[in-house]
Amino acid sequence: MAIKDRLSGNEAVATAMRQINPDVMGAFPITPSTEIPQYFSSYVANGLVDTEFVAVESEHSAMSTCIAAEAAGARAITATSSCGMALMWELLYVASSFRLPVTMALVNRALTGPININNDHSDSMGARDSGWIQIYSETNQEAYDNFIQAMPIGENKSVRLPVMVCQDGFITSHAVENMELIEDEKVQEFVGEYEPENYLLKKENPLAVGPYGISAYYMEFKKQQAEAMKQAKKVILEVAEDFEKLTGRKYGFFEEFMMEDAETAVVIIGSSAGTGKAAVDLLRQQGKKAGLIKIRVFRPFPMEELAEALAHVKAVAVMDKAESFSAAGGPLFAETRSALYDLSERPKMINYVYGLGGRDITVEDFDSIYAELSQIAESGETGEVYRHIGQREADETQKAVTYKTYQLENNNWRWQSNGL
Amino acid sequence: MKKAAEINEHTPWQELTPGAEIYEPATSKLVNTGDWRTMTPVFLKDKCKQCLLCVPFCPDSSIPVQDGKRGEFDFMHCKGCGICYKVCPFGAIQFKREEK
Amino acid sequence: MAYNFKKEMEKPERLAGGHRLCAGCGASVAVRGVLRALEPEDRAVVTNATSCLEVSTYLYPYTAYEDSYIHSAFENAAATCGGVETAYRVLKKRGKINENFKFITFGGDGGTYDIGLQSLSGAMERGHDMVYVCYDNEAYMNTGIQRSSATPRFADATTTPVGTRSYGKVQNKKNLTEIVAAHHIPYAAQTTFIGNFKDLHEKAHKAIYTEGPCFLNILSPCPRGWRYNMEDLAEICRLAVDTCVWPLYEIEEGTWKLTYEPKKKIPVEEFLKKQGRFKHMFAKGNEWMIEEAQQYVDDQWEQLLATCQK
Amino acid sequence: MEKNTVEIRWHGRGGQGAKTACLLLADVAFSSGKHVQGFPEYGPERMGAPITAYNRITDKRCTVHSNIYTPDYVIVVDETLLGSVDVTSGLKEDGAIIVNSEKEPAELRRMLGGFKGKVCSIDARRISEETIGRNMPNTPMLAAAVKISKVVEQEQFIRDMESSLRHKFAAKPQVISGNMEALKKSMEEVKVG
Repeated sequence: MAIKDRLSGNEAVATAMRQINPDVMGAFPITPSTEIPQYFSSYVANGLVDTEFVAVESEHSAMSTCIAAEAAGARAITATSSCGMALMWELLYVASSFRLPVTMALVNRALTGPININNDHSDSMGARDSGWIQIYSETNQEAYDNFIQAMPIGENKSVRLPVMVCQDGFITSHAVENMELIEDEKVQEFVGEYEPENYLLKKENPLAVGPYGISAYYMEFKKQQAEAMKQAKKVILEVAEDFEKLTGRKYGFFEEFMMEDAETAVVIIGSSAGTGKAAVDLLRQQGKKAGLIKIRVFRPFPMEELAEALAHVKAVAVMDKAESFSAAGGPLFAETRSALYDLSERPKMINYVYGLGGRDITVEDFDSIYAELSQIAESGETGEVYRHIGQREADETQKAVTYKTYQLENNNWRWQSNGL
Repeated sequence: MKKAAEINEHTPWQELTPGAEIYEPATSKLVNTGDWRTMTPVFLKDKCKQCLLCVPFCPDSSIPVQDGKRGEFDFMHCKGCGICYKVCPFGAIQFKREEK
Repeated sequence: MAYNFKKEMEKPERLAGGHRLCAGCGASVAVRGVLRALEPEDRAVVTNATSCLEVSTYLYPYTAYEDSYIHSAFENAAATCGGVETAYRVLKKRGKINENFKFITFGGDGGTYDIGLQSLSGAMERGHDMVYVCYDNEAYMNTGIQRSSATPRFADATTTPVGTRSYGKVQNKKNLTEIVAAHHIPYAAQTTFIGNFKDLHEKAHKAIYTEGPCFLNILSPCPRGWRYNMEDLAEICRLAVDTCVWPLYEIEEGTWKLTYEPKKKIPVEEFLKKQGRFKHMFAKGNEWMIEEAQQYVDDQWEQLLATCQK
Repeated sequence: MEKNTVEIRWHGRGGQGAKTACLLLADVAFSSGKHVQGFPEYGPERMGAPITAYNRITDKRCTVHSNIYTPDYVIVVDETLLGSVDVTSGLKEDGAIIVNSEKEPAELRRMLGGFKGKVCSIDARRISEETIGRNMPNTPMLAAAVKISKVVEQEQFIRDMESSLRHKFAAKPQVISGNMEALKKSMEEVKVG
């Protein structure tokens, strides 16, 4: 029997961690993921887990600890956000190239410049090429479910890659929502034991990890990693299938919402997908054929599957909650558009960069986006491809989309009412 | 999985150890660093008093000790630095130009 | 246990030949010396900061270590060692392993005095049961002899080159052993290669077999960076010690103790003149450099004597 | 948005417990079988700075993850905010505002710049001091919110609170009774104008 509860996203992930009872957690506090190691420390302090919690002096050392512990034969986890993950950067590559399935709870937050603690995806999107499997969550439930699936995916012998399970800072991490928890013993059974073939503390033979790899070998190791990422696609679906058997909750590379006959669609990642779905519901009530695809797995990127899902759509808006400063669009847009290249008939596509540094996006904003898509579908004219939504403009009438002004006004009000 | 001795610059990616791990001890013994030498130490057994002072100073672990006595240099690994010849108090090690 | 030199020399090697360190390198001498202090029945996991030592002792597929080994980055060797040690504790607690392991890290002065200092401090403060060994060769040798905070004043390094307006490095060497000792760890010591390695061996043995975080700082000359004849390793070390440029001491549970006092303290220039990196100090008109170097060593030595007599 | 969605906005100052009250309301609504969201809005707020928190309470799961701009109810935990924050911004006319104040609703209405919906006042400070023994406006504000918004059935709310307090403060029975009294008193005393 599933356990009904209401937890914040951070608490949900910490609960999954408690149920898994990993060997080692190395973590350093950073908003908004700080609560995760805090909750976990209290589990340690009260004997609910017998994990060794290492309160390191930096995120760099947090990831170093996890890599070392995992190489030593232990299951290691961490949690971080934003600049914390940026400080781990070089070790992200180390973990994946060493083929060590470290599991990270990433609570997405904007990167500094200026410092900002709120949500966007610039941290994980920047790390998209670091060789980690990236799974994103819309809700607290998904953050919990994804974390429980992470280890069976990453530790699979044909994969052996680290996994980051992402959720949106504050929007889900600090928001209480209804959830269904799985019983502790069922989680443990699902996740299983970590049994690497070789590890530093193995009795039978020593292990040497982390060599200097000359050019004669380096390329081969990268090819191995690339193949492991391909294997991960298969394993992600297998694990999702097992998870569905356990919970009834279905997961794939992405969720298709009202896509069957959709003429316009939004492709999006994370919590805003829920807001987008609410907009789709309203549009459907008005008889408009709107749909939405929420990307769950960004690494490996489900290219063929996504192309197939979008093939019949007339106009697509890809929503990026991260800038990549390519002067041509965000990272999700680049990959989605590339995925569609081989289709004989391609939908018209535009890109919206939205929600940076916690800028809110509402149902009404999605309404405007779908209206814009309908126009593009009808006229066949895409207009400006690379767009931003939600920022103030000197001349609001010049915007590609009539952005609901009330939100700007209300944002102004929000700043005042939050002592900002 | 392949052993280090079987791995070389022709090994395809499918056969390399995953994550560049090596599961055996001290595989560097396979490497011939002896051919780096331009100068070579010569062990004069008769002059040696078996004080063993040369042993810990060898950067290449190339002075084997057995039953309290040092043996001939491990010329597969000795790089010919000459430290041993300098620390020997009894002139039992000569340092000569390598003849190839 | 008294130091039985012959017996120690008979122990099986834990660092194999065939590594790619330079001929005459001090780093491998340090590693051999430390690993020799392990009891044969104990196993070890060796951690390494990115360094000359690392790129030379585990060049795929050739590891020079008999024991397990991990290197992951430059500035995180202490955290990495702490991570392995943590895994050991938890796997032991959970009954997954039974063997005894010791945890030893090697970092150069770059990875220890400079970029890895935070990680070192963190690991020492957290109290992992490990030994951090700095093989100090007084510059970033792996990247080509750039100055570090361990480089002594006046040394000619590639980022403190001697020139018409430069006399080499401006700053004195950082006293890392003292900084580490300020973490109030159970054991910290300085040593180098002299005589029959008794000093190094005993310190390494204490460090390995004292519970908690321990630290060894080993002066490990680099013939290329210091520009001396590579066969002169022993002499260079002897001079460093007898000039009191590199005093040998230990701090055990807060008690400072000199482990070697030169019978006759010899002038610093004896140490300097053997090395090309100090050559400019002997040019006409630069006598003040030698005087100041001597003055600095004298001051440091006096301070150390006072600390040890307390 | 689902028709039976109730959206609530809380105004308070850092450290006063508006966030806690918001999460408590989510708790009690959850206990009564509702789908809930309770989320504070985060900036680098410190003690004393104005803060906002939100609740969405629905029968079916609400997927919207944006802030709330047109709430059904606004709850002001600190009366002094009325001067500095436009607390009725976006508040629906058929909704209500509940203010922690000893003032009469009519007097509060004059301070609210033309808001036409219900104005309620509750002297949470006095009630908490009388029942719990110190100024803890949370509990009375929560009770007033439940009474006015009817997001939870009152009797059940009282029962749920009692059991949750019993669970939380098993070792401190006096805390339980004080809080329970505060709840009841608040429900009786909240003034609607």
